[in-house]
Amino acid sequence: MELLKNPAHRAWIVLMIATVITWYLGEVGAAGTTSIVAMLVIAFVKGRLVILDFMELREAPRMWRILLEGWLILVSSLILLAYWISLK
Amino acid sequence: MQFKSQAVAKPYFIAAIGLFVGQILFGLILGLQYVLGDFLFPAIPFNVARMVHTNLLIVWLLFGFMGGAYYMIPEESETELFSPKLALILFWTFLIAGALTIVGYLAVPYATLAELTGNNILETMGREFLEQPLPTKLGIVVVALGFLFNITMTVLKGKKTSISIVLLLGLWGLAVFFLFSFYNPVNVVLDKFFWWWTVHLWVEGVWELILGSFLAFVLIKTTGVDREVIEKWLYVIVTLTLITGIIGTGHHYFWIGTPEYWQWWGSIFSALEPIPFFAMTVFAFNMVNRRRREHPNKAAVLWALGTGVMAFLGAGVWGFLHTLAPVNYYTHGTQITAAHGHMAFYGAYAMVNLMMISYAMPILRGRAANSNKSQVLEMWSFWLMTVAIVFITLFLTAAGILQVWLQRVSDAPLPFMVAQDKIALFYWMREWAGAAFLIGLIIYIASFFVGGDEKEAA
Amino acid sequence: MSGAFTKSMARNIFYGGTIFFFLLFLALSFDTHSQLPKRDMRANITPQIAEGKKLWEVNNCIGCHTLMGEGAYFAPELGNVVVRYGDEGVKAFIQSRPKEGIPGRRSMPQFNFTDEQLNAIVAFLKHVNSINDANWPPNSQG
Amino acid sequence: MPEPILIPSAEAPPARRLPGDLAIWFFILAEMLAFAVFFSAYAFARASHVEEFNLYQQTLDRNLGALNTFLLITGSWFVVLAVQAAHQDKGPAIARNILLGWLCGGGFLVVKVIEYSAKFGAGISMSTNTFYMFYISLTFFHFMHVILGMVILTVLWVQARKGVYGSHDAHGLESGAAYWHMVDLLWIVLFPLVYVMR
Repeated sequence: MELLKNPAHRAWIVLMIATVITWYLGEVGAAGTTSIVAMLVIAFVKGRLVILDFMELREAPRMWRILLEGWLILVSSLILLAYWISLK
Repeated sequence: MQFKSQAVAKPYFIAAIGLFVGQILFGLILGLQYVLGDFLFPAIPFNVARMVHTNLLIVWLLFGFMGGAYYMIPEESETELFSPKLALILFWTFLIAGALTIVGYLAVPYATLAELTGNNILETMGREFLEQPLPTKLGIVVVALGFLFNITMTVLKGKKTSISIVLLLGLWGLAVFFLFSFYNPVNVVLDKFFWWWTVHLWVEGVWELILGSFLAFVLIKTTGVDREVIEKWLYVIVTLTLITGIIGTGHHYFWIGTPEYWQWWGSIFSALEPIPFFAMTVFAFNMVNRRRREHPNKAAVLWALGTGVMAFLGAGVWGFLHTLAPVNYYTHGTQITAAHGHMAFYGAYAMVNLMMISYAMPILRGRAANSNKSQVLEMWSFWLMTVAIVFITLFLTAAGILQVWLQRVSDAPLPFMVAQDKIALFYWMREWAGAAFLIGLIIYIASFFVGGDEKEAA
Repeated sequence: MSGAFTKSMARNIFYGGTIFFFLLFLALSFDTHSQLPKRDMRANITPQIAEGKKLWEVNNCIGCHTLMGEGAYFAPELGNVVVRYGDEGVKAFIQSRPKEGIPGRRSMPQFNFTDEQLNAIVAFLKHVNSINDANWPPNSQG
Repeated sequence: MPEPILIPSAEAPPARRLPGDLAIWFFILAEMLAFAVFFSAYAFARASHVEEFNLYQQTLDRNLGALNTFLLITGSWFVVLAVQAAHQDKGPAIARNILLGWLCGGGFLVVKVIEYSAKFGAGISMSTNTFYMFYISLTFFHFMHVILGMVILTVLWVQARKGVYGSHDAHGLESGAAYWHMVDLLWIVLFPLVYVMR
């Protein structure tokens, strides 16, 4: 598994699998709290991989890593909040 | 003064201050008319006084921009101005055209003025801020083109610094977007749509490039911070300005017949418009803190910091207060808008011009900076005018909130004039704050005549 | 904070970003223009309405009033004035302004309009009222 | 002051470094902020139009959306490989990978145009309803970013062909790559939000 030593390759494989899962959830018509949380978690994991392994911020100054990951957390939480309101 | 031709800036600055005084006097008349409705009626009805007030504002700011550019460009380009003579000819042309226009507003009824000046050939008059008769509008175009030619040629033959390039882009944009003032279709929605291409894309677009460029220039001169550092931050700030401000035009497209999606686009992008102003404030304070020299002109530095803070408060914070569509639905076209307009124009554009004048005038008069006594007086005027505008804004905001409450939100909405009578107290307080502003302005002018010979030219 | 920060990169982003957002603005404006005919009632514009708009302009009405919320804030909103007072009410109001104003009150000048001009102004104001402006103002008081 | 207790390492850890130019990161942050506000606006607008959003979301083509996710992720991956190739001075691989990334972007545009033509052909516009307003606004805003990203990739490709980038200097390449990854990142949030989540 020489290929998997490159973080970019690993990230690509995980991103692909994650996309299939999201697409599959859509195909089976998943709806409601569990599927919303699941999809947000998947999106969060994917976004984080892009930030750390594609943008190569893993070894960047902490401030920038926090800014970008913070963006991801902020956006996911706001979306979650809005969906939570809509379920009430 | 490094170049002889920079001297042409002087008459521009003097004219700017003179017209500024006129603007404030008419502002006080308007303020009084708000509470004593028949004051000067029918000799100077409100609409005429307002036209004079706003048009003088625009013209003195333009004089300031031109003067600033004539002062700055030779120094930046390290060469004499392409044609100082052209600059002087254009100065008198613009001043006389401006004066005639104001006389026209005051001397004859507006409809007669329109008739006399050929409004029937091309109908462009009678729209807010663009009330100028056709010959004046054409005159503005001619002056602007002559001015741009002069400035551009100077830059082309000399050094092309980032500061000059940003200034040139701002000035060319100013001229280009003014052309929309000649487009006045019968369809009132289209009319308003493109009217904003002049008005919004000026004050929330290209004028901010001029503002940023002036600020960067004065900061380089007074702080001694590396040009490279200041210029790259200038680029970052003007980028932020334009990426938020251009689509931000949408905040004017909520209720004038344009599609509803503008409520989202306009709200989202204009909500981001405070960011560049905030960046500008941080930038100004940062550069002053990192200064490598103590410039003798403390007053100019004060104006530079002041314009950052006040532009952020006036344009950024007060703009944001009513820019989101659900809020704007209730506040649109009330005193809230007036409050925002006063602080934003003063904070961003009046102050940046005063900053440039404060920096350049002593040098044009043969000294690095004014005497201590004169600077103290100037700083007093800074605080008096700035505090006065803060209070004008606060009183108008209070009036606006009450107006919105009584006339728009209430279960039994009151008629416009009934609501106005109920908030008259705030208009009185605004007028007193306006009087304080005038005192500040008088002190400002006085500072030019106080002991100026203590320091030698640098 | 590390990382290089060059002026040339900042400049390129300035140009690129500006062009990008201006193009986006043009695209939105283009879409707006395709939607406007459904909202601005341009098909109903008659020469009389055009005449009314001209009178509105050459008498600088916007120097005191607002129209769809834009203008001066010294006098009432007129985009919906025909709802408030009716056609005849608007005409009667304009005609009855005293030449010397009303003592102590905000006063509107007497413009000495002919009947034809008054009809044109009312036609224009009715046209403005018919424009789909997303339900603004919130109530008839403007 | 006492010496901080550190585990001594054989060599000093590499200094933390931000790839690319600081200016591009400011721009990226500004853009991401605009999208963050747009995403939240979508989510909160949906909260007051749940049925409308759920109904019209069904009319979107999830397959094309997922295909586009594949394309952008793969495009991003190629550009990462280009940056890695630059750091290892593998000249030809730089330009080749940029080109492959560019082609993925092109594929995205083609798929998107197919999707749009079906929607516009059905007479749907930004004024149809709130859901379509957001669908078109968000995806079109993103669409333009893909185009801008491809313009940047074009410049990078030309430069790479000239042999500008290598271990001595990958500054411009890294800056452009960071922007391209942002386009990818935004779509990763946009796709589930607009196409799938309900």
